[in-house]
Amino acid sequence: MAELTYRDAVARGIAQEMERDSNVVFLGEDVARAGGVFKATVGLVDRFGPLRVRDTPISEQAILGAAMGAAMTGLRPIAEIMFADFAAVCFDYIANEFPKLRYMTNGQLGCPLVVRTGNGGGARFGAQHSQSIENWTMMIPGLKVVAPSSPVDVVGLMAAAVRDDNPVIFHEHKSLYATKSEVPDGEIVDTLGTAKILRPGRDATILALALMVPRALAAAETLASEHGIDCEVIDVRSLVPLDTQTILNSVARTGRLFTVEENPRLCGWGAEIASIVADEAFWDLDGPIVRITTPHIPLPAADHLEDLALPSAPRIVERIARVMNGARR
Amino acid sequence: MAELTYRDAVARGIAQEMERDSNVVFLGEDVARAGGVFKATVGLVDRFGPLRVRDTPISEQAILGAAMGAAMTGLRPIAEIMFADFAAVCFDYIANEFPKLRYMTNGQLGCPLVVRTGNGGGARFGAQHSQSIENWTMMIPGLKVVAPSSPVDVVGLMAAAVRDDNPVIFHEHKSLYATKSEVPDGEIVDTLGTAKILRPGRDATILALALMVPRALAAAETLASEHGIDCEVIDVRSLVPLDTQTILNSVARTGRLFTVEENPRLCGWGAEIASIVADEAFWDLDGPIVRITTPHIPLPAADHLEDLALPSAPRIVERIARVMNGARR
Amino acid sequence: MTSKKDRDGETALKNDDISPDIRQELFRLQVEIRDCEKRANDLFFQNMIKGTSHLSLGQEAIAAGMAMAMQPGDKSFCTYRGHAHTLARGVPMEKVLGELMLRDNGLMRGKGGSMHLTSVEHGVMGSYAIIGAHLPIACGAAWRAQYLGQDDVSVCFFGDGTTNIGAFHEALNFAAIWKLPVVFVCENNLYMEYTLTSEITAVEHPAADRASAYGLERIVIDGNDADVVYRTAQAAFAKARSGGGPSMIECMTYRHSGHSRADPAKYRPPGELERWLEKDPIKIYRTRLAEFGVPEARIRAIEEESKRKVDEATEVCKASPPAPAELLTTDVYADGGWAWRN
Amino acid sequence: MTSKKDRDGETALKNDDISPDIRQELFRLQVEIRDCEKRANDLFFQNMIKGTSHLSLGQEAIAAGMAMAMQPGDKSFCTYRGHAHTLARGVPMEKVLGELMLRDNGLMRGKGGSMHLTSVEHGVMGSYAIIGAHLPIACGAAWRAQYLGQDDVSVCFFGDGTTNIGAFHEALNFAAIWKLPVVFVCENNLYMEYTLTSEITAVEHPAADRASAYGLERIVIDGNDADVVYRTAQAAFAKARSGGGPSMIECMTYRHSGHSRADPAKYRPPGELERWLEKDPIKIYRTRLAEFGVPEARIRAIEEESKRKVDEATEVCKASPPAPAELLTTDVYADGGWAWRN
Ligand SMILES: Cc1ncc(C[n+]2csc(CCOP(=O)(O)OP(=O)(O)O)c2C)c(N)n1
Ligand SMILES: Cc1ncc(C[n+]2csc(CCOP(=O)(O)OP(=O)(O)O)c2C)c(N)n1
Ligand SMILES: [Mg+2]
Ligand SMILES: [Mg+2]
Repeated sequence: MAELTYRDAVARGIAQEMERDSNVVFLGEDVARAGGVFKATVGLVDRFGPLRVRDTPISEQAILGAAMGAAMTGLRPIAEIMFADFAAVCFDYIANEFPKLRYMTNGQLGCPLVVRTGNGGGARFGAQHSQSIENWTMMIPGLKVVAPSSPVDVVGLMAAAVRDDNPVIFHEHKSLYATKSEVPDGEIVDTLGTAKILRPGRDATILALALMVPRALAAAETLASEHGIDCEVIDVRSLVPLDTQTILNSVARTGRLFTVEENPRLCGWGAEIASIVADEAFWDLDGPIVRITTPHIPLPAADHLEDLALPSAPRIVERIARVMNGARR
Repeated sequence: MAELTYRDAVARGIAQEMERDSNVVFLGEDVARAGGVFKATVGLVDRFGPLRVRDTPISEQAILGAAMGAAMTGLRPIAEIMFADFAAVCFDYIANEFPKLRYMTNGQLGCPLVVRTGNGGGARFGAQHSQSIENWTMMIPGLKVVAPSSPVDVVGLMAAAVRDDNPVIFHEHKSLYATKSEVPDGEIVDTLGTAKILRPGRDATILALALMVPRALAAAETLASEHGIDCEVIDVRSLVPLDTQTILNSVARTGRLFTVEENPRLCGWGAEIASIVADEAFWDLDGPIVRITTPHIPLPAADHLEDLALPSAPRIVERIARVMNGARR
Repeated sequence: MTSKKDRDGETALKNDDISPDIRQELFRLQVEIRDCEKRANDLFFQNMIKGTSHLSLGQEAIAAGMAMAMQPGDKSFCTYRGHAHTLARGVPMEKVLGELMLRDNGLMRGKGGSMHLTSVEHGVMGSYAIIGAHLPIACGAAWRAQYLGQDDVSVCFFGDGTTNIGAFHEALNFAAIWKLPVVFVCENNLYMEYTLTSEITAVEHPAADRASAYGLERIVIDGNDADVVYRTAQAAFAKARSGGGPSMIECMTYRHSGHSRADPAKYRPPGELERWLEKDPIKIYRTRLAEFGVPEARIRAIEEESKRKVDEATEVCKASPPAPAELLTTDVYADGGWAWRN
Repeated sequence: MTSKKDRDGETALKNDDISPDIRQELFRLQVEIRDCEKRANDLFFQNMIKGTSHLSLGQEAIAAGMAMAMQPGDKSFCTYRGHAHTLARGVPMEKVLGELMLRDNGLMRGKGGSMHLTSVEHGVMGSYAIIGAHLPIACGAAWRAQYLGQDDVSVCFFGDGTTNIGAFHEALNFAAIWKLPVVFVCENNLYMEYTLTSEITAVEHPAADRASAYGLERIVIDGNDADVVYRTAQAAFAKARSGGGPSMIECMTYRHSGHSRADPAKYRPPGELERWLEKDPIKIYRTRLAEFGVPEARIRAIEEESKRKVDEATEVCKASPPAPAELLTTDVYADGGWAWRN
């Protein structure tokens, strides 16, 4: 058991899988010699050599296309898209190629690969380097989509993603790279499609993802101590497959649902879950489903404005307290 | 007043605006001499000349990038992306450039352009040429998004889109091109952000878009005549801005909401609306919100399979009847 | 039997650089592709084929010459205009026509359709319908061969219009810097869908005139002469297999029909089709066989056998049902199903 | 005063092809950019600048030479490494530094940040942070000029690493076929972020060696000599203005600091920086001015004036508040607000 940063957990997860399977290869811009612009892949090229850990040109389409061609024919590539926003320049592979290959070929070909992205805001990088794009990938049938919030989840979900026979989009959160926590020694393999109840609670269910998880947890503490509202906090972790059981069971117990989403509002993952709950758990609900999201705007660069944009613990507290008090009227 | 096809309405709408404003220009692959692969722009180059109606190479990024540069500096371009699926190869402009320009420049620059896409399924074109991508665009802050269902709406919303000072994504439905209806003579200018109640009803609200509109209307007739369920059918028409008033008012009257979406389920436009209603109209609801969508799969090419995939009038009837009868238990 | 001058005007090559058996195979392939594509065309007009379809009528020499130079294990990456390349790798006609007709007996049981023909067992690693996408994908397959020390070559077919899309550029550079065993084959049939590629391209030869931008040799060949294609392919594949890296070959050709089913090709200048019909690859090759002493009876036998095969395949397809409804939701994910939730 | 040989080894040009006034302006611009960028660097380390920032230290001659050849109305399209080009068009330092410091007095009041500097009134039509995106956008601005019969030129700056992305290819072809009045300026500083561009590019000169793929002339110049840049720019702009179409100019240069704030640039081979410091554009130009007889006192005055300006600008920025919170939701849409619903 050692303390590990989220950043180092990325390298550890990749290394664990490269050690196990020589078909696992890794490519991206500045990922090898420089160890990645977020320093999340430091040491990999020294350990596994420049034929398995490869620096590429600034050619995101070639990176993802090459990963796909290699995946189709026997390798298990991991590809880095440095900032998640750049998924837009290679979106054809994400939306039209990876996820449709198996279906279109009636199962003749598969695409077992992982795309890692530096997702999310908080680093004052402005509108084109700060987006939360989970829903860009969640909306596409045929992909799996995960977004870990802690170092141990990074390692375990990375392993699960690499071992999965489907294309998996692995959203790392830029503003979590420096966070630390205990990670057990030895091999860690988690399971895709499982949410985690991080804090049990009776009064309301809060769903959160990635950077929003620590904020939701902090908010829950305040809600309990200052407002007497006991929230269950669930880290959704995996958007596809989606652990609807854990979510629906929780709502059945609490009767209330809040989502905390970093994405701009429209068509965020919380919308999908809200629609599932409003259908399948309607009679369990004791009040409105409320989504707490970044407003539907591009992100500003300025620190104080960006802080206003992303859901913060105080905003979560304020909103949930207001709604829950209203509900008791 | 004359009968016009949806296809011809596209050319009429564009022509109306090109006639009015010489800054309106139009570009895309095979749009000029050939009149478009869907023949929706026949005659424009003869009328407005090859400097205003331009054939381009197969370079979707250049098409949208050039449209943006022209829009920023004074023109009002209309760009065609032949099949909506190809939005993926130029998604950077749709997601990162058009919609963020005004915000990032603090209002110094704007991007008044229209992107037309041939959207949707039903033509047996397979997984890469049949997608409904409304949510790819709805989820991006800074865009406006429309998807007309009838010839008259095509003309009027095209005019509104061209006159709008924002980037507007205009989703034409491939399977509607051949449909016909009466269109008044003379200039037609509609309003973005307005839904239309096409059939008033008391028991439930059905929201639909584009190809799903005629199917929802047909289903509503059957529901009324065979099941005694009187549905209000709303053509959403504009996803951004979203006419939440019309929707919320309708739900307040009927107490029940169904969406009929052609998109694969996850994060479709119906999810967003469901989440709005589950929050703001929760106390108006008399039962679950139910979404009728294409299953979350890539689309098959085979006709009988594609017909099974897209929501059909009988499937809409079956689902709504079952849910509404259950609700009355 | 005299030695022949190649169409591209190069030094005469003796007959014995290509064996009589191979020549007959090259002919057989071209004839079978032609007949099968023509049948596809007929089936459209009988409304037995729904959706779209893109024929290679007139372009058969490229598919035949390339496939003949491939070895088992080599990988073909095709476009929506991929029937010819699929057949050329030995995929049975009924599997191709069945897919075009969206029947259960088709290569993908109707789930993919005419634009996505795939037969992994024959090395056909998919047909891609988004322009340019498969060039990087072919690079990836070649990267796998290089990484695992396997000696197969990835061959990527695309059209002249495809040379103006970004993925083309990224793939060529990628292949060059990693010295990948991939061969890019541009079938220059002059047109994108309805627009002349020369009208929207900065250079005359949209692929070859850009080869130097990737440190590659400029190669333009007569794509209607199967021998020329075959020889050029052999050289490129040998180079790829020996670690010499990628090649790009621009094959000049012409499609006899419209871009797709929907296109009557009215945009062509008068006389253009007729000029190209004179250079019909099958006509050229039939004459060649005769000149090299293949008896007319043997040629006829090949032609008749081809027609018989097409007829048989058509009957099989017509008798085949559509795929069962359950197929709608199979093979979205690797577990065989489509579940996105528990 | 003797005539000088250009750094690029071309025939000697007499002093009088560039006037003394212009030479002093070229010097002033370079010095001011240098001082302002250095100040930005200092402000980082005082934690007065949050987020990222990409300096042009060492690349000033390109910004100065290009801007000096531009006319009012010409349009600059920059990247995240765009401070230099923004300053070169006459944007006040305090507006640039204010934006880097994310203050209310910044060009975009802190909403855009250092990667997106924009000043339409000075012809700076945005700075773009997704590699390659602005090349097609610059084409569009040039298309507008052509369509409306306006005679401004669009100038698009980008780096060596940018030449391997798809949008580069699409834009160059587009500009060529439409003969657009656009000038593409590749600042080849040898590196993408931390990787040598030569290691991942198929040709030696990533821009110029690809010019022929678009029917353009191959142009490589010494990007550290403002005179060379200025002369080359003048020729390219004149060509663009007279309907002669696009040019691409590859300027060889070097960045003295790391890629961005976060980068100490440890990946450089020893001695590389030192060799390039000898070719420091400002050092070169200072010597040149002296050789052409500009008195040392005049040179000093320019240098001191620059320092004063930077100090003043810094004070203005430090005194400026952050933008008011209301700005968060302004200017998403053209009506000034962000409403996506009624
Ligand atoms: C990204 C993208 N843009 C446009 C299309 C539509 N489209 C299909 S085929 C085609 C023409 C391709 O021309 P070429 O590359 O010459 O191939 P050919 O059809 O002549 O074999 C176009 C524009 C597409 N499929 N994908
Ligand atoms: C599409 C995309 N991919 C990657 C990046 C990350 N990135 C930012 S700058 C840069 C290097 C660019 O190198 P070059 O074009 O030489 O410009 P320079 O920074 O040297 O001026 C990279 C890879 C990006 N911004 N956009
Ligand atoms: Mg072609
Ligand atoms: Mg560089």
